[in-house]
Amino acid sequence: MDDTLIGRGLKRTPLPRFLLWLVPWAALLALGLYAVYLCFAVGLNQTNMDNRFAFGLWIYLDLTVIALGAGAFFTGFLLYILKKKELKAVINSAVVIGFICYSGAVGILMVDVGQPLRAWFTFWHPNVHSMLAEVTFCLTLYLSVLAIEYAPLVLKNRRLKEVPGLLVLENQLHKVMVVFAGIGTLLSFFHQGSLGGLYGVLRGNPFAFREHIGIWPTTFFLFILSAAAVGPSFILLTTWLVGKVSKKRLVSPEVFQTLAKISGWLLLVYVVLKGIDSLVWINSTSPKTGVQVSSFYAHPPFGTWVLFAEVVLLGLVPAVMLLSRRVRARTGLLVLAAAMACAGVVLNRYIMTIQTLALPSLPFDSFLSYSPSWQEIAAFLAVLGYGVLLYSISFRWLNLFPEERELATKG
Amino acid sequence: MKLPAPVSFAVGLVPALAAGWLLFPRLLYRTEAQPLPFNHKAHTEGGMGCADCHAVAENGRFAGLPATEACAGCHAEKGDNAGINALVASYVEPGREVPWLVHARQPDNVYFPHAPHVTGDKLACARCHGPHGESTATKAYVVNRLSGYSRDIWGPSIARVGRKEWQGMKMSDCIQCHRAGGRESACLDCHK
Amino acid sequence: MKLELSRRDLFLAGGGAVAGIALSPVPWKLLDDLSIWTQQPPTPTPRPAGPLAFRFTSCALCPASCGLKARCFGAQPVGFAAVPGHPASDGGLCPLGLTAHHLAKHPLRANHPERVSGGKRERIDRAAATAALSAALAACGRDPKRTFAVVDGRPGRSLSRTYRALAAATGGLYVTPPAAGAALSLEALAKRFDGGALALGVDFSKARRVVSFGTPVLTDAGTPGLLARLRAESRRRPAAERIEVIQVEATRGRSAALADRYIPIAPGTEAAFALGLAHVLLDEKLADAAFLEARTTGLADFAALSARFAPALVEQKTGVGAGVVTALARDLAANRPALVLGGDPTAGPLSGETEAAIAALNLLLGAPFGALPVRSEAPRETDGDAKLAAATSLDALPDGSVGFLLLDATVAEGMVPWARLERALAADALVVSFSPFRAGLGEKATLLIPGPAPLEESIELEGPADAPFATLAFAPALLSPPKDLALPEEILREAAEAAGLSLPAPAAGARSAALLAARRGRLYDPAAASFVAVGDVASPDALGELFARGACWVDDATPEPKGRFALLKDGEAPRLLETALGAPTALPASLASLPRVAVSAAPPSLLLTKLTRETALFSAPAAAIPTAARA
Amino acid sequence: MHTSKHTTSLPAHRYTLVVDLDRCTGCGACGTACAVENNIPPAAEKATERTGTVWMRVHEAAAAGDGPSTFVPIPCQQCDNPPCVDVCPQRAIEYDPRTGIVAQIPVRCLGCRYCMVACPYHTRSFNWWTPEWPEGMKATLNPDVSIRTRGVVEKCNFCVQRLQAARAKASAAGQAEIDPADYVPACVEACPSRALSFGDAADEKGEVARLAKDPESFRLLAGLGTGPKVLYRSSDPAVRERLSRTGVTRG
Amino acid sequence: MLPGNTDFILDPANVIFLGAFALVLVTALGTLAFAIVSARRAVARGQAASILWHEEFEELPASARSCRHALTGELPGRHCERAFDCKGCETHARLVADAKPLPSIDTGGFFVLADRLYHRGHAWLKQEEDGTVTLGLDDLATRLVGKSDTLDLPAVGERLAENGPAFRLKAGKARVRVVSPVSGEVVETGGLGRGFLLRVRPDGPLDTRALLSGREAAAFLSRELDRLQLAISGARGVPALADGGLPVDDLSKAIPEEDRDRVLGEMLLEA
Repeated sequence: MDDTLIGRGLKRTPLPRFLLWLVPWAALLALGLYAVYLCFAVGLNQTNMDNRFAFGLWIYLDLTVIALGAGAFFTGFLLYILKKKELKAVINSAVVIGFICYSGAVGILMVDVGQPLRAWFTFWHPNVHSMLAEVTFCLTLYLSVLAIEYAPLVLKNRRLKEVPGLLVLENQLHKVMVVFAGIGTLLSFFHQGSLGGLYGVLRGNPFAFREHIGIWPTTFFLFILSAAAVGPSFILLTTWLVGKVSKKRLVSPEVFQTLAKISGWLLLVYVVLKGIDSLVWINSTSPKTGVQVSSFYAHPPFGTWVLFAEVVLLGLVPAVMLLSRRVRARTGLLVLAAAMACAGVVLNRYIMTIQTLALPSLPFDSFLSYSPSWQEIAAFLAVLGYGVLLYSISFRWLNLFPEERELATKG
Repeated sequence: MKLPAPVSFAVGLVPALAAGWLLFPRLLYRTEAQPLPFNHKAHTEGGMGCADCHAVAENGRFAGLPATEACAGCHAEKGDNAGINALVASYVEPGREVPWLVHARQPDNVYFPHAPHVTGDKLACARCHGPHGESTATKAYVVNRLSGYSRDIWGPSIARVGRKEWQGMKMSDCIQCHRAGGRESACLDCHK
Repeated sequence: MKLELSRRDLFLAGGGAVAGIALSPVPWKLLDDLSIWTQQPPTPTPRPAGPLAFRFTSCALCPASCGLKARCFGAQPVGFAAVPGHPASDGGLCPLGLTAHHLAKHPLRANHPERVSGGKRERIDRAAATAALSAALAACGRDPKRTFAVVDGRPGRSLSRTYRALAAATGGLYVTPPAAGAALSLEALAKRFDGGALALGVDFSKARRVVSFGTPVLTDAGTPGLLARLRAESRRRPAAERIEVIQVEATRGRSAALADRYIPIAPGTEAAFALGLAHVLLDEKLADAAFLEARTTGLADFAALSARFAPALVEQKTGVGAGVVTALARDLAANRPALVLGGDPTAGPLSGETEAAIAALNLLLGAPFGALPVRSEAPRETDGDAKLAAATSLDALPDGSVGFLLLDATVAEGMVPWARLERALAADALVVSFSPFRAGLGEKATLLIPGPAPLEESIELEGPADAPFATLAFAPALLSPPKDLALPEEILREAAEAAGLSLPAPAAGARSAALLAARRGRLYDPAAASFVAVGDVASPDALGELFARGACWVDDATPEPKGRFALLKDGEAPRLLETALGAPTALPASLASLPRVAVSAAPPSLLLTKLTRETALFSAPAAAIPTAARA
Repeated sequence: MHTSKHTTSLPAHRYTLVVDLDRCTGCGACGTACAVENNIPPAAEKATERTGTVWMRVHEAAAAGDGPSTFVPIPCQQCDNPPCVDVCPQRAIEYDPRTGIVAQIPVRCLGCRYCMVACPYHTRSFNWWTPEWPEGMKATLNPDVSIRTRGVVEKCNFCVQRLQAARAKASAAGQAEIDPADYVPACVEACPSRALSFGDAADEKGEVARLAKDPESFRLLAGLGTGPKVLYRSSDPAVRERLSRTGVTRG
Repeated sequence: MLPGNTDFILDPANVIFLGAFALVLVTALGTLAFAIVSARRAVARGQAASILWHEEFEELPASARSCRHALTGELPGRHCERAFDCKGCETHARLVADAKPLPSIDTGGFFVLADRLYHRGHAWLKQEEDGTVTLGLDDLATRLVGKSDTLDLPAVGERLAENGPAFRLKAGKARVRVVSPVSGEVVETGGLGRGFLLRVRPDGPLDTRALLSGREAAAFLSRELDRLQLAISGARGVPALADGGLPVDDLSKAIPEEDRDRVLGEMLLEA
């Protein structure tokens, strides 16, 4: 029925089956939108956040998806700036995933703030010293850039490209894509960093506060690096997953190798720097404020194992795995390593968001707990539903994997 | 015949400009009637000054509009003036306050102390309120439908051009004067 | 010529329209106005109801009778501050008082008489309410088994006189709530005096050790913040002048948490603990020998009794270590003046035996006439030749005997438990409350005839019974009551007249006259922050003016009377022994978590949910029961 | 167009609150007076200790065992080096270089709550509910303080409306400086045990300046270098040691 | 933020931060505007067809992009780099033999007619005496499309661009366009039964250097047969053409329905 929308030579499941696949995700999205409606109409009392846990699941989600969505800018950077041609096979998918992650994050952020109608005040009265202002500026701009990067994919849809103007526009956009890749890299560099800086600048919180290099805390750089490191891993993971779900070969194995190697090296560098940063923090930054780092890990279940898990188990181990040729040779292990790398960043963002807030600061404070309300979880899942919907539609009607057709013909 | 491009463009431009400049202000504002007519001039000619009704108290607080009690000091009984009769009948006798619509009304979060301006800096009332005291009738209260504040806050011209010194009571007007006088202020100097 | 319109023209015109709108005021004016719109508060801040003025009055919500400095715009009070130097409260004020101006508009406020039948509230008019009252009054006169009883929380007012007259006319009872908490333990001590009627107060400023058996001395008892302030001030003086508070209590409430020493004790074993202290004091000859010699009787009998309470036995009974008992007794003896108080008004009275043990301890420590000074009552008008019923206690009400119970608006459930009143009611009894609230005892009434809310009536407030001096604070009304509100005084007189009862005329200004006539004490003018001697007040009018300004009368010191205290009354020893050797009792349930709510007749302002709901401080105190009590 | 407002020197006035912990009984009068003065609404039905709007919160700092507790009233600490000002993305928080007051401007706030995360004293409240008063109670609201909407962050501004009124009064009397007696926050006025005192620490001869130098005075979380202008005092060295510590050794 | 904003502070931090963002914003918008303007300009200049063709050509599999001189064996396995535009091709200029028309050739059952010039997109062109040219589908494509197809021919007066779409056709699920070998204006539309599909008046003098004829065309067709075989065999589970056997009249029947679109697209050079 929608054959004329599906790229030539691409095998896609029949439309009814596709629509059936969309139903659960659309249901998630609908439930989430209802939760969002509640938050707008009744207020943020619908969440389980409170004055002490002022950030919750949503900010955690934002930090996480933006880190994972870093694949978009980093692949673009590798492809257009560093001319890693083989990554052409995944750039389209990376852009779509990036767009989903960023638009989802911005959407959730708009629900998360108490007065969304005043959100534009940030642009009109910016406090340039605030990491959050930097995040807001970079995020909105970068989301626009992602939309521009998304546009050629849409314009190249089989049906749309029959309109001469659109195809020409696609062609012209493609020609200037290097500029957008550059802008995207610059913006991503700053907002990934600023998201890290968000916590690193918290002078009042010795658990989060880090030494500054120039005007930026070390978390600024660590976030950039960790995002760049797991971006390719996440692309690898999603490409593999899409391949599994659609039962297709989408990219040639060399692409996975390239992604894994890049991810592995960056992760290794990140782990080393994170290690150094942690040592400085443990021995100098935190003690200077009068707090021994051990006190941060005195509240079960947040023991020192968290630090170990983050840096070694889900940092160093996947880095070494990704760099090992023998691991890379086996898809199962390769995917496991990529998943571990992603999990490492997910854990890092969790610690930065949740443990930072849970820890006591005043001498008579207690360690706090927080569990999100169904509304928060539903809104969270709505982003997932939205992502799967948009990705599924894109996968069906747009040519996300240029190599797919050739690989299919090869049999 | 094909229309030349500038003509086509103008076909859109001109009505849009007209709508924006002429129709929009009409839609944006609505006019409300004051509860009573009031003749400032008749009062000031009788030798009264602004401060006789709009005084700054010893504790620095501005009294704003006089209470009905103050009006009743002179207008306790009906006479031959319809306005005064309405005042006496509707407000003085039942002991109600007159719900004047105040052109200078500012948003809730604005704190404007008259004392530093009037007593401290000796600014004339007319500096901000204009030649209000010479009016012989109450000015129609034109209110912004969206913000809910008088058009006088913005000023008569929608473009805010060609305004007289006293026209406009937006924060930018306050700041303009403060900066000119080298009086830097913190937010909470003028907000509450 | 045919005009050809192409898509291009449409685009151009559209572009022109966009450009036109962009060049018009629409975008930025809309943005500006909408941004103001997004900043509008949901509730507009009220405009001042008039010029700013400060007025003084006193808080009638609890017996502390604190001075209030009200910040008013026109007639509308918007906030209160404490009045430093006020003789009754000296800057004391609690959250209840700080929110007293909310109560007149409390959601539970009733403005019209309401009849309750079958759980349903039905608004009735004033005539119907008066008719119901007069019918009930008449019925009480006819049927001797259905008595009329009136409970008055603040005796001594003009309305109290009407109550007493009504009780006398119907052969009913005029009931006043019993002393509670520390006042009760003082009363128990005073009753042991053989030199005539005696009233004792507490002067914390003269004490160096305060032992409290469950009395929330640092928080909710007496004048807010007084002891805490005195204690803190003493901490910066030499060690020998410091005040320390020892809280002996089964639960660790806020007062216990604040005490210098908190001694957890098995509930109901206070008497054993007090006798243990007495044992050590006598055994080690630490008691105030001079005071015992000059001012007490029965020392030998008491010594024989207390000798049985060696610290080891006390430890067994109370769960408090023997060493702790000995050390505390020595500490008290070494740091006199020391005083002992007992009882929490919110947790029911202590047993008479416990009060006896506490009284004996005070005597051993020589507390009376020092830290427990003699005080007089504030002058009251004389009864004259009017027929007025005398005040009786609750115990005078036999079960099932009351056909018409009248509850004054000042009676708090914490003073007179509803369960006790309910027991006294006959079948189909009429319960009338003058409370302005559908809350507390007002909620129990079958006929609610709401009177003025707090701050709506001018009232004279006698200070708490445990203050060192008598005070009489004047509380001029800050608010005007609703226009058609039926005043209890008026409605009662109408009903009495309808029932054919004759009441003496109201004695207007009698209290002022009595005050002037007594020529005792001084009057504090809060606006001027100065005192004027009563003798210097020229006329009742001048006094009235002071009243209107929220003045407060304070008594002079009362001379020490002659007489002796009985350490043991006749036949008391066996009962005391039995109680002290008895088993621990169950933990008393605390009535309220919010300070003073239990002793206030009005419901707390909704704003106090800030404390009860939005802070963790005012939840019920955690039980800290010693091991011995659990077994 | 003008140049930076940021200054490195200390402000001309340094309004400072001194809390004598020896005196505090945790009665809640300060917080109640604060709520009355600052038009803070009654608690919403489902509000809790952690979701309520409380500008002046009293914490109980328990000692080990049955030792006496200390009750610690904590309003905004009005830091001289506030960790919150720089994190706000749209300048809804401002440090007034003339008074040292850290001002929260709720109408500018978008409710991102980053400042709440940044503040180690937990003195901010987010309006999780729409502020609501029963109809009759609205007349008792303070006309000098504007009401905040749902979804914004608010906190103690040291009753700055009283400073404004004091300034206006001084202006009316032709004076340049306010009478210190005219500027006393509501909590200070209400405290029954006079645990709170308030004044200008820049006034070297003033009581507050003297207390600030007193060895019994300390600051909460002094190790963080935030420079609070709320000082705490205790005659008990153990309390001082316990409360001036940064961080919790064991939860 | 802007000077109109009352609380704007002119300090280095603001200048750097806002300046940087303004720069990035201007760059992004400028680039976007540039892309849109150049796209508009290209469309106005009639370059759309060429751009489309070049984009499609880039995406063609290597086998479809071989140089005409590789088809004839003159050059070993060379791929065309000019999107079959031989006019400016140096290699072509060097190698081009005499363009004398050869008689019609039967190559494996397909006829290469002497009076036609063949485009690599399987359209033929015939020069008519009145200066117009007629266009049609070559033998292979005709059989590939089969009988039951629908043609979507441009209207008279529409313009065709060399290598731009000449017309579209549908065959079952397949939907494919045929590339025009010439630029010009459509003057008459034909039909399947009329010997031609379009009659076009070329723009300016006809340049047929990019078109094949004679032996070249025969070599092209036989090479296309190989490609077809490959394309069909690529489809899973489909029997290939009988090895070496003559092509059937209606080749379309040999292609499974679900592969028709792909195979047709591949053969008619539409990506």
